[in-house]
Amino acid sequence: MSPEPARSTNPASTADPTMTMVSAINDTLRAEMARDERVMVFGEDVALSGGVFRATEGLLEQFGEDRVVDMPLAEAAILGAAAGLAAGGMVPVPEIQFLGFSYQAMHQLAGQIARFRYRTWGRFEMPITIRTPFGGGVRTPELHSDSLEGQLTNIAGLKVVTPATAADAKGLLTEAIRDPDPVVFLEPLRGYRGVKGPVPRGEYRVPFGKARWATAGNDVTIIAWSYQVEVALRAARSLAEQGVEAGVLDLRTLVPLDVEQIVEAVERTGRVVVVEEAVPTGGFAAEIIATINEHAFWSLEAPPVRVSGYDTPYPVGQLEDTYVPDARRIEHAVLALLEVQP
Amino acid sequence: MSPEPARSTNPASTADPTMTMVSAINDTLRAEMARDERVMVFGEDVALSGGVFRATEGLLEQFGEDRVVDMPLAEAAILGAAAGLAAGGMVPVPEIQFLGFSYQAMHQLAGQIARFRYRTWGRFEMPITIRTPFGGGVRTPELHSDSLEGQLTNIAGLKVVTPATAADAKGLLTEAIRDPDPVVFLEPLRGYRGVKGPVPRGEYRVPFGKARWATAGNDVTIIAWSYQVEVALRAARSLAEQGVEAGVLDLRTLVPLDVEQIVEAVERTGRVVVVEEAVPTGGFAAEIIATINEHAFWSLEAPPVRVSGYDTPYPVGQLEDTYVPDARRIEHAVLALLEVQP
Amino acid sequence: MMCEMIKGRIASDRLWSLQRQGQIGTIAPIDGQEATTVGSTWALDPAVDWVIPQYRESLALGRFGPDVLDRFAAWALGHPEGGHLPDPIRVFPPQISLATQILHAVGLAWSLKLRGIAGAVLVFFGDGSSSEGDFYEAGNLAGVLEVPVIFLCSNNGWAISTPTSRQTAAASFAAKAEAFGIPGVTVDGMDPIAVHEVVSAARDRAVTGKGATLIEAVNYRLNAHTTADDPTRYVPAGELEAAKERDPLVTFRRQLEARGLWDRDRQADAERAGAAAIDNAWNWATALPLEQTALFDHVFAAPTQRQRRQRTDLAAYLGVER
Amino acid sequence: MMCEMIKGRIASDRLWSLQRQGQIGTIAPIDGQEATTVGSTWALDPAVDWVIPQYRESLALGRFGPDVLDRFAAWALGHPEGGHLPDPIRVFPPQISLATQILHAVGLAWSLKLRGIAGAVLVFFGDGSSSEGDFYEAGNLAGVLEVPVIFLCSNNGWAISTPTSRQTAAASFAAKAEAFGIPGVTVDGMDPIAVHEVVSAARDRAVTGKGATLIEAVNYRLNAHTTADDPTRYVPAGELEAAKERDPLVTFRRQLEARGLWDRDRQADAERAGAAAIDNAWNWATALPLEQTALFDHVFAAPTQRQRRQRTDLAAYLGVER
Ligand SMILES: Cc1ncc(C[n+]2csc(CCOP(=O)(O)OP(=O)(O)O)c2C)c(N)n1
Ligand SMILES: Cc1ncc(C[n+]2csc(CCOP(=O)(O)OP(=O)(O)O)c2C)c(N)n1
Ligand SMILES: [Mg+2]
Ligand SMILES: [Mg+2]
Repeated sequence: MSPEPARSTNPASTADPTMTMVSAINDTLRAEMARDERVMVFGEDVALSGGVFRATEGLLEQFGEDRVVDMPLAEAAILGAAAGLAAGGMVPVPEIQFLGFSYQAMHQLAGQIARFRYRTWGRFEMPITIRTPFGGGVRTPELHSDSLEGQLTNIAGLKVVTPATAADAKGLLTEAIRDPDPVVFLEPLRGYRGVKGPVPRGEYRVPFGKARWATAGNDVTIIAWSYQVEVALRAARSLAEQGVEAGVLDLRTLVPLDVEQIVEAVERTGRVVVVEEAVPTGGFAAEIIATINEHAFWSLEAPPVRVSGYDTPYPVGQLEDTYVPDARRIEHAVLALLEVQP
Repeated sequence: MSPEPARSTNPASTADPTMTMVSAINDTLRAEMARDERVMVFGEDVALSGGVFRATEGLLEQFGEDRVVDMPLAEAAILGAAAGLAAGGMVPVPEIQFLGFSYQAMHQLAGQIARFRYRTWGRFEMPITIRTPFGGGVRTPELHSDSLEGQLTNIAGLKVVTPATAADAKGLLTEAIRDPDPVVFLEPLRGYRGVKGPVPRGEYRVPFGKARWATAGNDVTIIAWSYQVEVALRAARSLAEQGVEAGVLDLRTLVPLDVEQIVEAVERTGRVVVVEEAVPTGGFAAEIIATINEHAFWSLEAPPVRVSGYDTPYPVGQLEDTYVPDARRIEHAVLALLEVQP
Repeated sequence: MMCEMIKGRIASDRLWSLQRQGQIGTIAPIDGQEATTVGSTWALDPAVDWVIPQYRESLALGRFGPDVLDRFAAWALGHPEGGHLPDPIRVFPPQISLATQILHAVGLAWSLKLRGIAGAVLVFFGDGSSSEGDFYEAGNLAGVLEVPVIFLCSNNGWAISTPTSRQTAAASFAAKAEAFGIPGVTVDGMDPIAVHEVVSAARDRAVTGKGATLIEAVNYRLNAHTTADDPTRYVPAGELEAAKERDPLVTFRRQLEARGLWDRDRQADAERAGAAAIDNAWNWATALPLEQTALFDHVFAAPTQRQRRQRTDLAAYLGVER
Repeated sequence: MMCEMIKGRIASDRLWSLQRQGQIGTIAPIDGQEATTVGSTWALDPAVDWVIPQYRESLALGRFGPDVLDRFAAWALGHPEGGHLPDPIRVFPPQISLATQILHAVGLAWSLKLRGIAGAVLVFFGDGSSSEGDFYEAGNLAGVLEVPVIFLCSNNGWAISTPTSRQTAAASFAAKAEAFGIPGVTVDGMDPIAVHEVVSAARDRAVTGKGATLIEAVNYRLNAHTTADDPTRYVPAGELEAAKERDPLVTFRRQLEARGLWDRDRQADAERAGAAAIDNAWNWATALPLEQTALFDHVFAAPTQRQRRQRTDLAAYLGVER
């Protein structure tokens, strides 16, 4: 499922071991904890059981109960304590079991962690990486699948990171843990085992703010992030069979945003489809379209289009597949967009 | 400071009494509580002291301590209890003392209140109106001035209402309290006493989703809401002196959004400036620009422009005036926009 | 009560195997918590009292009628009707965002008090949920408002893989009532009679205007947290076996038999009835129709113009009637 | 301690009148809470211990050096340097988002424990803040982790216009320690010696690995909530007058004088010193330079490309150097 190396800027080569995203995350946590003893992992069920998705498996055994900690069931406590630990010189890597439960801690995340450096005018930095699964397609109960990028990116002081491949999960998580600022690291539920690919051996960092061409194409640009990159690639493959060359730009990080490559893509293709799983109103796709208007308006040959969820709460299982964008919907949007004549 | 009646669609006539926004709110609460005994007002310091801005003054005396209640200092409790009260048949009008503290209750607001009707598939409705002050310009401490529309509008199931005049404060608050769905009713700090105007006597309702021309103009459209409508009007007056006819469209409600009038304005003027006080990235201005792209792209004579805060937390007092858009910045943006040649 | 406990266990087992067959998503079994759930709800009057469950209890809320199980089956199937318990059933759907329901209970109880209804609200939550701020804010608010609510902490020893020892250092979960100025009681949650007693007492306090009570029912999770969980990874050896000795379906049955109130026939009847109940629920739930455009129903009382447009587009895309 | 208490009051009065002159924004006076603030911090060792205030205490944290008042003056002036207490001053800036600081204190104390530093963290919060979920989550977490933190509830009787009777039905704020499995103590917050004693004991527990303590210091808010508040609207007649009898600046002075440790000269010196301290702080703070483009400093360690562009545009708009 990972982009053909030839067409991809992903430096991982087929010589590298193939891993699922969750094992790449687990390896990276292990490597960073071994490298820097200030790094701590804590959250709900991360230690004894190794995490509900096994992302933290084996860490307790290797690094001990001081650095791998099962916390009481309280998200605000997890993030509020993370802020205090960071002020005390630690490098916290807390887990919020599902992104939807970050709402319980939004006053600590948006109100405190994101502003701590600012309100102390540089004295206390918050090198915190908040790992949390999100996204749909796996029939979870309420609040397990919600995509909240639109809300998180509107919080100044947070970086928002959204890996789409196993290699990027390693490269971006490494970068996130070493970054001196707070990062919300979004892990796609469907990607944990659904995304496999070559992962570079040894130290591997992917800088923030550099998008990646999951596949190239000059007819139209599909902008996506996280698991939707996989979905967009499926659409691109099917479009290719119809002679349409769709490029898929994987943003990798939403904050910071790679405006350069977005602009370059618009200038080259003139037509853009932005894919997100979230509620469209106030979502991040809107920000990308506004950014395109600011920097590449005159290159647009047709109005940028969003393929999103809908203006409803994330629905129950029997409605989920209609809500979450799939390859067919993206393909449909691309073909409609190509019909548009200036 | 209120728009010249001639150019405004505001039905209030100068024959009506002139009021500040806060007294219009106080009167409306009084009227709705008198009209419907299920209506309850509660929050921090709303009863005994009549609210930190006096918005609930006198209600305790008139309606008694069962219906006007000082709550313990806990925002999640205020909104969580509101959900239970609504399920029990009451019509709660809770106050969150400042919008920034809604973060403490985001799991109840976004996770519960906004979804209650949906998750119970229509059994329990949530006729809750959450009144809360927000917005800058008055030298408050942290988290008292933050504009979070970008985040609130991305939460499906919430209506977001933003009055800019004393008359609309009455008409929209009446509508909000009678609306069967949850409404976040945003009251501009600067507007409480800074906005005065005629307020229609007796029952007065302003429907949601109908924007208002604060002032008309065919050269360019300035889209704003809440206190920034006042600021935009100042810019429009100064532009008028330079022969530029700027129309100011007051959205009144962000959800639902009056797409029709936005589209009509873009088709007529071709040039749009969207004003918001918030962090621009992921803000609501981006949504408006995306919406314009979807519905009126071909009418654009120049890329839509945002005049916003900046990608920083809401700053301290000495930096506030630079952060919050003022008439000069709006004017500057309009003049620059008019320079753009297709 | 015995019949309902048996029904709960059978329904739980059935859904468990349906999940294993891939017919439903993750499900949380009730094993070990039947006595707490049934004993407490049997102390309520469905005509005036309310129940707000967490997510395990709905399997054994027969006290409030058979629809509760039907709807729970639909909920497990991911059908939106699963969240709708028809009026006048005084039961909320399962709650996933832990502890939020405890505040809803306080608000609902407050509405009963304001409206002069002589009922009470029973809210269930786990030992883990008691660590959330919402639990404390709810307890504190109930203490101040003196509302008719019964906080029932169903302490099954575990929050997924987190034992109660990692959850709190308090002497007990009941001891937390001190923070609220309300009474706190601990009871054997494996004994339906004992649970029934303390909940009846709490209900009396509630409906006579004496306010809230916190009850800790000590039971044990005799199965995995959910179908997605593997307790052998973290539960200390022997703990489960020891707890099985207290299995309410065994111990309560012995009690009843000793008193000549139960025998193999009754057991067989109860098991048949339980199986029939979950069969009916499953058949009802699987037969529920659903249009994909229903996605937009019940977000608001009336859809916004934007939602109407999205719905129209979706219908066109799916090639269905809107 | 007497000197610092006097300084706190004088600084508070000075800022009050500066606000009245429109030179600064809203400010929360310390009147009545000097003994609690000073008595407790005098039990700490600034070389290893930390203080996390709410928003009233910074006026009297001289135990940690004069910079604290300087920075507080800058904070009151709305200068960003006001939030920066330079290393190695172990004091956090004022906290506005109530109770969030209590969780920060637990995390900070946890880091001390992990790093083997024999220090403690003292965190202040009001009676009102104790109603927030964060307070309970913090207390519960500290109980589980056994970290060196001292929770100091400065109970001044009011949360703006809300009396403690509307805040909780618990027997006392100290009683809430039961919910956390840690000791809870109530002390006369108007008596600096008594406060010093209980905090010293709590600090000993903390640094010897015995964990957290909750202290309720009962004092009284002898002034308005803030410069924006009018207590005559809600404070029952006579309550303030009665409380004034307990004004620590009067009672502690009497104590010291009775023991021959204080006299009019010492009082005059202390008042001069206090006035000088706030004068210096004010002069320092008003002299701080500030470029408007500093708006973008310290959001991140290094600005994003988007922030750099915004900064350049702003500089151009303002016609200044970036
Ligand atoms: C607010 C929130 N945080 C985390 C979760 C994930 N989660 C689901 S069940 C569970 C454990 C709950 O334990 P407990 O309250 O004791 O109930 P039990 O499952 O033992 O019945 C967790 C952490 C959630 N559903 N909601
Ligand atoms: C989370 C949050 N909610 C509400 C407020 C508004 N507010 C500021 S001070 C205050 C009262 C605080 O009372 P208390 O904790 O007793 O401290 P005191 O002012 O009495 O020292 C309130 C409600 C706030 N700052 N933060
Ligand atoms: Mg449990
Ligand atoms: Mg107080």
